[in-house]
Parts: sequence; C-alpha cells; structure tokens
Amino acid sequence: MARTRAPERTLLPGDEPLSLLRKDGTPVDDSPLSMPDDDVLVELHRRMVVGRRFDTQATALTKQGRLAVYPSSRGQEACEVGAVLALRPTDWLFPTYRDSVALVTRGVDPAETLTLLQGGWHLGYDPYEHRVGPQCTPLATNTLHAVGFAHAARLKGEDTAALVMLGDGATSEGDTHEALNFAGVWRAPVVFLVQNNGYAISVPMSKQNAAPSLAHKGIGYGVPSVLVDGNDVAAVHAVVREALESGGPTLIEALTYRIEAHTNADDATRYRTSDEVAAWLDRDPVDRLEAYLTSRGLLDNARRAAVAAEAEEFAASVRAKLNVDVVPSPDELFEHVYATTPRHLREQAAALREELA
Amino acid sequence: MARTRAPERTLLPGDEPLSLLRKDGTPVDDSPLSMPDDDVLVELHRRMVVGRRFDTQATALTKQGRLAVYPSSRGQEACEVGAVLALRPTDWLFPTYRDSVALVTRGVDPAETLTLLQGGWHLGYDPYEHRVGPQCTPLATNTLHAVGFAHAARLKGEDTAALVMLGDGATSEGDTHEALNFAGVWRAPVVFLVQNNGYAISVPMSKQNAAPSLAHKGIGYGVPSVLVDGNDVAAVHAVVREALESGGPTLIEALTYRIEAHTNADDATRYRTSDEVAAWLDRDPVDRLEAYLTSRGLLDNARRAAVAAEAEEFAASVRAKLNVDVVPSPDELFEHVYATTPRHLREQAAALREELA
Amino acid sequence: MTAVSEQVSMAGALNRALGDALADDPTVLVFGEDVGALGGVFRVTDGLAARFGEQRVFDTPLAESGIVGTAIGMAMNGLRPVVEMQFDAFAYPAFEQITSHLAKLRNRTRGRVSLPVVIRVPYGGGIGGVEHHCDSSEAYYTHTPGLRVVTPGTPDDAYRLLRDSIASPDPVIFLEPKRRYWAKGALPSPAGSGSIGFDRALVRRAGRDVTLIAYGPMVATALETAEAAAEEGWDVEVVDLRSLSPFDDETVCASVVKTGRAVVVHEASGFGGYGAEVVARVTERCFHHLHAPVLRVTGFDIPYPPPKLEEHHLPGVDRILDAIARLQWDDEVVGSYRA
Amino acid sequence: MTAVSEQVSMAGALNRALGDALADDPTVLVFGEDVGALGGVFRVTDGLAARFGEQRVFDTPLAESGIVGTAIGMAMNGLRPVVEMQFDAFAYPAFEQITSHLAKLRNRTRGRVSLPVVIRVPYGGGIGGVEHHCDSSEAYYTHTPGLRVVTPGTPDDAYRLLRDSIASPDPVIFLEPKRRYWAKGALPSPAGSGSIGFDRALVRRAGRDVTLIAYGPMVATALETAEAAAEEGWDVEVVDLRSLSPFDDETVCASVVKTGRAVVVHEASGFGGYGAEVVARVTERCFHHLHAPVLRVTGFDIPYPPPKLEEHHLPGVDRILDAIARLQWDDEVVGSYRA
Ligand SMILES: Cc1ncc(C[n+]2csc(CCOP(=O)(O)OP(=O)(O)O)c2C)c(N)n1
Ligand SMILES: Cc1ncc(C[n+]2csc(CCOP(=O)(O)OP(=O)(O)O)c2C)c(N)n1
Ligand SMILES: [Mg+2]
Ligand SMILES: [Mg+2]
Repeated sequence: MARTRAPERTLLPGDEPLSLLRKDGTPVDDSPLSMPDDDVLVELHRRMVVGRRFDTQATALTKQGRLAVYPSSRGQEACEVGAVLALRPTDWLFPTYRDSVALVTRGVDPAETLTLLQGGWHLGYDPYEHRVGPQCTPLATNTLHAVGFAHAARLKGEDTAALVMLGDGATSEGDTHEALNFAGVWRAPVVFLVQNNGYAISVPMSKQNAAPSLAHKGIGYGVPSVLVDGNDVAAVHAVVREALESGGPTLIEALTYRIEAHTNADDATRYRTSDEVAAWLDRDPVDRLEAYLTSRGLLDNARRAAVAAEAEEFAASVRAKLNVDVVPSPDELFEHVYATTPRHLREQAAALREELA
Repeated sequence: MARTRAPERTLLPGDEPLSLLRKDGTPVDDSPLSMPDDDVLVELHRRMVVGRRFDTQATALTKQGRLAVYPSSRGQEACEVGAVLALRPTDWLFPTYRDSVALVTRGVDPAETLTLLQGGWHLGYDPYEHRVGPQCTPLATNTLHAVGFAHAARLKGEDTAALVMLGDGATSEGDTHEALNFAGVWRAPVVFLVQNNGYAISVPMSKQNAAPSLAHKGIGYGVPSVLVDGNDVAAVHAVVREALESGGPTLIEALTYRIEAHTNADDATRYRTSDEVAAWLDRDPVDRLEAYLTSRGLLDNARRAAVAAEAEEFAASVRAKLNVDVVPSPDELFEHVYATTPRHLREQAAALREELA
Repeated sequence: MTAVSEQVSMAGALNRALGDALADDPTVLVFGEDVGALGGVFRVTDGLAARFGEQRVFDTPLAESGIVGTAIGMAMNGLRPVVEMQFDAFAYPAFEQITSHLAKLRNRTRGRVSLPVVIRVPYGGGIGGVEHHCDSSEAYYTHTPGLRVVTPGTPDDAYRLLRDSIASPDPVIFLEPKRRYWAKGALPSPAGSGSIGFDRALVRRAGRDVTLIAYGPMVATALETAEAAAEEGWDVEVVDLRSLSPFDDETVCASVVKTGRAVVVHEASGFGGYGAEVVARVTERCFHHLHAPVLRVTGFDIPYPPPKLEEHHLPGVDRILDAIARLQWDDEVVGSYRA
Repeated sequence: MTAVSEQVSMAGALNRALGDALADDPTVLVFGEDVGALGGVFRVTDGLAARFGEQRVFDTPLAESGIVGTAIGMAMNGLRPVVEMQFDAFAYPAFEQITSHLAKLRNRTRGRVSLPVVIRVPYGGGIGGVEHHCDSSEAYYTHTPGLRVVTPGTPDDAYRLLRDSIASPDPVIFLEPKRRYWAKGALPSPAGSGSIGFDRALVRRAGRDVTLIAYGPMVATALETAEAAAEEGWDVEVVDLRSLSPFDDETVCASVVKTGRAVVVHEASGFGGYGAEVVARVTERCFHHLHAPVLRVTGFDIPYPPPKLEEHHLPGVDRILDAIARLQWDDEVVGSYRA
C-alpha cells in the first residue's frame, strides 16, 4: 500500500494560538511568526478602520431598508483584513456572505459588494476583475471551488493560490472535508481560513465539534494546520502569507468573535450573555493594533484622525450609492440562464413583457 | 467559547499498527493489547475458516450465475470475524456490501445474507433479528445511521453500541466526516471500523488520502483513534471489544488487503501487480492465527480437519439454498413502498396482474 | 389542547403541533440547526427546548446529511425524529440520505424497517429572501417513491398535517410555505384534528366553472383569485391539494369532471415541475370532460430571482385570471400560455 | 477522425468522443472515480489516462460532491472538466453542488462565470444491477433551470451529443443509458457530427398514426414497438428527444399535430416524472389536434426493483402497444392506464 507519510510535526497545530501581539498590544516575545513590515502594519490598521466603518454603515442601511439583510463581521476585522492583504495579486479569494469587509478590502466596489444583500442581483461584481469568487451562501461549498480553482492553476502552470474563507459551523459540512481531502491529495495551493467566531448562528462550538481545535482536522488529510489568534491582525497576516506562499494546502483556524448578532435579523440575546460579548470587546483587534502602533510611534492623533476621516468618507460614498434605487429590468430574469437564451425562455420573457405593457 | 478539550494522547493513533501476533504467528512481546482468551481464539479461528469457505463459495456461485455479483472479503477475515465476535449481544452491526462474512459470522442465514446479491430482493434478513443493519451500498451513508442508532440507544437508556464498517475509499465521503463529528459531539457509543484494504475499486490509498494514516482523522472530531494490524484477528478483536465497551466513539483503522478483485466483475490486473497480492497472501490472517494456535497446542490436525469439514458442510448448505430459484411475486413490487399501499399503487399492481394474466 | 376559536399564525400552529406531539409521545424528538435555544430562525421551535429539555429538542452540528442520516438511525431504533432543514436549498446536502435511504428503506427491507421521520422544510419565496433561501423543491421529493410530501395552506391545516405527519409510519417531507408563516387563522378543535384525512385534498371553495388547483403558499392566492374571478363572472372552485404525494385523484377529478376546466398553480419553475404531473393525471383521467387543456401558472424556468424581481416571478392573481380567461370559454383555438 | 461505416458500441463511441475532445482541446480534463488506470467500471474512459497522461485523465478521491465542486472551480479557472458519476444514485451526494452552483452560477453572476462542465451519469436499469445502480434520475435535473440534460439513444448520437456537450458553454448532465452501452452502430462521419443540432429532437422513424416519444434507453424499445405496431396496422412515428432540457417543442409538436395521438415512454417512475412534462407541454400546445389524451408508459411508482423483478417494471414493447391501443381509435371513452 503506497502511503504518503507527511511529517506529523507540521500537520498538527500548537496548543496555543500563534500570535504576535498580546491583547494589550504589547508584542509577544518568542513568536515563531515574523512581524509584518511597518508599512504593512500601518496599512492593516487603515483598512481595518475603514472596513469597520463600512460594516457599521451596512448594518445601519438594513435599518433604513436599503439592504435586505446584512451579516456583520464586526470584531473579525483582523481576519477579514489581515488575510486579504496577505493575498498576492495573482491569488484568488473565495469568500462567504459574512466577508463583505474582505471584499471591499480587496478593492471590490462597495455597491457591487452589497448588490446581493441589497436584493438587486445575486452578485454585483465581476469575479475576474479582482479575483474574488462569488460570495457563497450554501455553507462550505466554496471550499471545493477553491480547491478546483487552485488545482487548475497548478495544471495551467500559474502561480495562483486560493484563499477560501469559512466559519466554524461550516467545518461540519461534508464539503469542507471533501475539500481538505482533495487539497491534501493534490497538494493544491489552497488556504482554508476558518474564522472561528464562536457561533454558527446560535450554536456554540461545544455543540459543533469536540476536537481540541478545528485546526486538528488538518492532519486527517495530510494538510498542515495552524491555530492563530484571530484578533491579532499581524499574526493572521503572517500565517496567511506564509501559507499562500507554501505552494500547498494549509488549514488555518483563527480564533475570533462575532460581536454583532448573526445578521441584523437575528436576536443574539437568546443564546449568549452580554458578559461574553463584553469580554471579547476587550480583545478588540483594532484597539490592539492601535496600541502597538502608538507604542512604536507609527500612529499618532493626526494619522488616527486622517484614517477616521477616510472611513467616514467611504461610508458616505456607500450611503450615496446605496440610496440610489436601482431596480433591474424584468428582462434580466431570463438572461444568462444559459449562454444563449433558449426559445422557451424567450417566450416566457415575451409573455412577461406583454403582461407588464 | 466553550470548548471540550479531550486529551490529545488518546485521540491520535500510534505510529505503528497495534498487534498481538506477528506475521509468522509468534506473539508480540510488549503489546498494549491483551490477548483474547483461548476459547475466543479458537472460536475466531473456526469462524474465519468457515467465513473464508463461505466467501469462496459465493464467488463460485457468481460463475454459475446464481449471484448477480459478489464482493469478496478474502484476506479481510480478521476484520470481518474479529470485529463481529467482539460485539456484545445488545450491540448492533452496520455493514457494507463487502461484509457478508461478517453477517454470517453474526448468525444471519447465508441465503438471507445473499438475497441482495442474488437479485431476489434488496435485503433478505430481518435487521432486528440479529441486530444487523441492511448491507449498505451508497458509501459511507451507514456511518450516520450507526451514529443515530447509538445515540437513540443512549437516549433510551440502553447499553447498545453500534459497530459500523466502511472501507478506505468511503472515508473520503462527506458522510463519514459528518458521522465522526456527530459521534464526537454526542459522545455516541459508535465504533467506526475502517477496513483499509488498500483500494477503492482501482484507486490506491495514495490517491485517496494524504494523511499519515486514516486513523489520524479522529482527532479532528475529538474521537479516540486506533491503528491496528487488520490481519491480526486477536488484535482486531481486542481493539474492537475495548472500543465497544468504552461507552463513546472510536475510530479504528485496520490495515488489511483485498485479495480478490473488487467484485467478480472487476479485473484487478489493470491496476495492481501480482507481486503485491503475493506479498499480502504471505500475511494471511488465518495462517497467522493457525501458527499461533498450533504453537500453543490449541490446534491440531484433528481440530483442523473438523473445522474444515464444518466449513465444507456450510458451503454445501449455501449451494443447496442458492440453487433453489426463488423468484419473488410481481405483487411484491408494490408492497412496503408505504406502510399502507396507496390507491395509485394498488391500481398499478392491478394493471400488472392483468398484464400477466 | 386548543380552543377552536383561537387565532394563531401558521408558525404558531406548527409550534403548537410540535409541542403537543412532544407531550403526547415520548419517542418524538426535534432537532436540527438552531432549533434549540434560538427556537429556529422562524421561531417554529420556540420554547420547546426549555419545555422538553435538551434530550428531546436540540441543536446539531451544521450538516444536513448528518441530520437526516442520524434521524434515520434513530428511527431504526424506535424514535420519531422531526428535523428541520433551515431553508429549502439547504436540504440538498441531504439528498442522498433522503432519496437512497429515507424513501426506500421500508421497501428495501420488505417492511421490516419503518422510518417515521418528518423533515420540515421552510420553502418557497415571497419574503424578499436572497438566493438559496426561496427554492420550491417539491418536485424533487414528489418524484421519489416512498416519501410522503405534504404542505399546508392555512394555520389549522399546518397543525393538523404536522400532527398527522409525526404520527405517520412513513417518512414525510413537510413543506412549510414560509411566506405564510405569519398569516393568522383558527386552530382546529382537538376532536376535528384528524377529520380531513392525511392524504386527502380539500375543496376550499366550491364553484361551477373552473377548478383552481393549488397548494401551500398558493392556496391563499388561489382563494383571492376566486374572489376576483367572481367579479368577472367565473365561479371558481379551489382545491387545496395538501398531500402532494400520494395524490388525491378522487377529489381532484371529481372537481374537474364537474367544471370541465382546470388551472394548476405553483411557485416552482414550470418545466418538469409538480404541476406537470397534475396536468398529466387530470388529462389522462378527465380528457373527455375537458373543454380546454389544463393550464399551468408557475414560476418561470429560471433560478429563483433576487428580491427586487421576485414579484414578477411569482404567480399572482392577475396571471391566474389571465390563464382562466384562456380556457376556451367560447371554444376558440387554445392559446399557449408561457409555453 | 472516424469513418462513417465503422461499427462501434455506445461505450466505444463515448470513449472515442472523449479521446477526440481531449486531443482537440487542451483545456478538456476527464476525472472521477476509477476513470484512470481502470478505464471506468464500464470502460468508457479506457486507455485515456495512458494516452493523455495523469494530468488530464485522473482518479479522484471517492467523493461525488468533491468531484463536482472541484470541477466547478476548475471551470471557473478556464478548464473544461468532464467528470463521471459511477452510477446514477451515486450522483446524489453532489446534488447541492449541481443544483445550487453548477446550474445557477452563470445566472447568479450575470453571465460573467461560465461553467462548461459535463457530468456523465450512467443511468437506468435493464442490466440486472442491484439497488442504487439502476435509477433514472433525469427528472431531478430537468426541473433545474440552467442545466442542459441530454441522453443518446444510439452510438452515433452518443458520439455527437458528447462532443456537443463538451463544446457547450453550459453545464450538461449527460445521461448514458447503461443497458445500451454494448449496442453497436455506426459512428457519424466527422462532417456530419454537428448536423442534428445540440438541442433538437430527431424523428427516428416517420409514421402517420401515432407519435411515440422516447429517449435514451427507450429509443430502441420504441423503434421495436413501431415495427410490431406496423403488423397491427398502426403507422408509428418515433421521436427521440435527445435533449431533455431544453425541450424541442417544434419537432415534437409538429409530429403530434400530424398524428393527433401520442405516447411518451420512459424507465423512470411516472409520478412527477419527465413524461409528465411532455404530456403537459404537448397537451397545452396541441390540445385541439389530439384525438386522445397523451399517455405515459413508465416505470411504476416504486423504488427500482431487484434484478429478478426488473423486467416487470421496465416498459417493454407489449406495454407500449397496449397504450397505443388505448388511444381512442374509435373515440370511445378513454381508459386510464397505470394511473
Ligand atoms: C448548507 C447550508 N445550511 C444552512 C445554511 C443556513 N445558515 C446560514 S449561516 C449559518 C451559520 C454559519 O455559521 P458559521 O459557519 O460559523 O459562519 P458565521 O455565520 O459564524 O460566519 C447557517 C446555519 C446555509 N447557508 N447553508
Ligand atoms: C456514494 C457512492 N459512490 C460510489 C459508489 C460506487 N462504489 C462501490 S464500491 C466503491 C469502492 C469502495 O471502496 P472502499 O470504501 O475502499 O471499500 P471496499 O470496496 O474496498 O471494501 C465504489 C466507488 C458507491 N457505492 N457509493
Ligand atoms: Mg461562526
Ligand atoms: Mg477499500
């Protein structure tokens, strides 16, 4: 029986999450990770602040009925931003519904990012423009797309890695496991970033999985695995970058927390305490980086204000764009079901046009 | 975030498969397993010999057209017999298409065991009679049935464990992983016995999985895992018994080999060498136990002959039963689709009766 | 036990049915994603975990095949699981367990294994949901022998059908029209709870001229259409199928034979949809009584559209009236609608 | 390049089509369970791994959702995967990937993402296969907008349709009637390979009295029936649908308008089966030309039976003749067949 025996050492995560910055922003002494360059840290900060402002703006838009629904990633900015800024230009991102901040960080137009959640169409952006797959709602299904995409890149001789995002809950779906297995066997250049934010809607980790950590799944597929502090943007950036450059698959579990409810429609008080939320607010990823940057002299009040102003401006532009009511034409219903619209759909389109005339 | 942290030590298998008997039948010196009692060993031998004879008889029946198809478990008797004899009376077995020897070892009538493969009906035996689930063809789906069954037993306060059998290939299906995860979270009394016989039809392990071993999957679910020599019936019996009595889930990978082709319809020369087969014939599970029993004075020529005679007799009874051509009545087509046959099926039954009149 | 006059929403009626079933039968279990503390995303299981405990009403890991597969195992061991798929499209991961095992196991085992499992699926559109949250997947299930497929149109029927489903020895796909979750109605009196018959259709409104065949979310729409049609001089009979499989030929054909005209309505795409079966059956059985072909008013043959366009996709009163108008009232050549 | 007169089996024709597509287009990939060294359990991919190398023709881990899901990712990245599901029922684990992604992604992305994926599915019965190896699952796919569903009835069409499917920018469910794998026929000449049209039905036998609508495994049975019917004085026209979705209304209705009578035949269960759509469409469009209701001859509404009983389940010549006989030749009241 031929058996690829990868060395176990790299396949199991450590007992404690990797980190570079402590909760209070002081640097960890003997981290095996290397601290990103100063300019990267400064950029990570800027994007987290802008991302968070985008996120609160989107939540506000649900209240005004401009968005059908919005799943906030508040509290998860270190993952959303740290991972995306680790992508190389040729890499691809495969996000979920929760990763709107990742999308805008990647450069996707905020209005196009929100098209789905606004109810205008199922997807607003061109995946090929920014190398971002469609935001994926059926849980875990995007993991397989990422593996296929990355394997195809390898077959085509391209240096493209895929970064796929998923939640703690999504790791329970069969597709996640099939994807890890295919990635392991093919040694596909895919990074699985599990944002373990503590809950799958209302279901806590204790009812989701009994492993020592979700990163302990990797060894079962021969996929190297890392556990990282998901509120430490420097650490997330470092591990994702290393994984993307490794040329093979990696499973990363980032420990973080969803500060808001599952979506604006959810009532989180039904399943968790405000104390728990408060404890996590105390581990805020933006505060942490700010403390470090300030101590390093990389952030002062002027810069802070400038970034805040940029975030406000961004939010204003989002509001402006979303307040324009774009209703797609009913004709679009029948387009792109097939490459060429077949006769029965042309007939149905004609009937609808007549009805609306 | 609440997190059940099971101790890692028990969750990872050892580097080498556990065993009690070496290839040549000499006992392993410092095995952590305890050797089954002499009477159990003698019984394991008898059942393996009878099981193997049943298996060759079934293969022969395909040549005579008495069976539609037969997937042989020749070479895997240590798993089929060792695991089944470890079951306690209240335990349940959830077998696959390959586990006919396990079924007859459990006491299922051989003709009823072969009803499926003979083409007479989808299942010949009453699952409740011998506590044996239907032989399962859609790969890995039975793992979930076993978990649900075992969890229900727990809820009902019954001391029933479930033993589910699956192949190396089936571990790649999403259902296997969902089952391990549910079992881990529920601490359900289920034993997953993966008979790693080297191939999923033609696909070798190297294309199926890149983990150090399949037993390394367990830790990702908090499920204790064991790697065992699947041609060492004493060891298989010991680990399965221990797992069944543990009251929680266990993943066992038994390393063995499928001596015959996938089924009688398969041509194994297309994907493997005869040298490989020969090497495994040299590790025969029956020979191994015989050597040990002989050295211990538990097996002599008379006993050997008696067991062989019993096996012949059993084979003869199988032949006799299978040579009776039982064709089910066409009326049965419409029965048991629902608990009570609805009108449209009664009409269809009537139409067919008229047609055949 | 519920009084006949109390007004409850369909979600409330379903909650009541689950609670009563859990109370009446200790083998009933309720599980799925978020059905415990949260009470389900539509609150259908609200309060049940607190009332019956975590052993009987519980959250599972997030895995639909796992939910259905373990439900099958539990049913084999004598329990009656009622599981929830969070939304229609999220039942697809369980398709193999449903099709290859849940539907077939009784037949495969010659009746030795009974699987009294209920799979609750909030289905259909009309609530402004984003993609994958509005599928009408009934045709996948109704084409699978061994499954019962039912869907209520009113709160009282929701209660009745769910109780009947949980009591049924057969596996049931229980489709809940999510856009009707909040519509109110009376609950049946306990005595009347079994009176309709589990697999019988119901004439919701008697009429002479044309039969409107509807189910689930379209029952209310059909009744509205009947009122509108009355103004145009058509006396419309509305049949609520309730049980999509098995199909109640008797009730439906009696109506069509009487009226001589029929329209079947559903939200799902028309092509290969459930309505095709209704057309085919009714035509086979009532051909010589038909003055016009049985027409279908259905969703278009497209993926479910985004919220801003769903109003155009979903059959409404006008579109149904339009179909009625094309039923050859003066025996001219039939037009083909949305062909 | 193949000569027009060469006789090959359908499996051989499919093998040829795959080989030619792999040779013509470097973006074509073939993968699945056992398609490499073994050449597939039906030998349809025989020799391809050796000829094109392990990069282009390869075995995957045993996971159907994984196969389809990774194929989607590969297609997003510019490749044209042709994947095999080993048997019909073993495609069900991939149902979510097929339904929620493969079928919808073009529409969801407003045409920006094209998924030229072909899923080959050996389907149907008639080979004495045990349970789960004989399902006719076409109705699940044909009801899913965005998928093309095709099935060949002859070796030459197998070649042509598979080449067309691989060339198609749309995802295609390619249903291979496994009981016809070994039937021989001529391959099309290269020049004629595109001449039928990818989504056109084909009149396989002209006739005046009644239209027999068939596809896949039933095409041969329909032609046999037509010969037998001729002896009874009926001149039967046989239409081979080829493309189940989209449906070729034009060809089918032209035939039915001409004959005034029609029977649709398939192996799958009748209830909610594909035949219902055919009946409904044809009836909607040709009502006033019909002398009798369009009848269906299908498998019973039961799980696929064991080998020893499958002959009773599968539509055969006699049962089809019987249906033809019930087409109101002297305008008596229609009987309901297998209703
Ligand atoms: C296949 C599937 N099942 C169920 C759902 C409904 N659903 C949407 S989000 C969600 C919870 C996901 O939790 P997690 O993966 O932890 O991601 P998070 O929302 O926390 O980011 C559920 C159950 C879905 N989208 N897809
Ligand atoms: C879901 C599913 N996919 C595919 C198959 C077809 N199939 C039957 S056996 C087999 C190989 C199984 O290999 P393994 O799990 O190692 O078990 P073994 O046959 O070696 O005992 C395959 C692919 C199936 N039965 N079910
Ligand atoms: Mg989460
Ligand atoms: Mg194997």
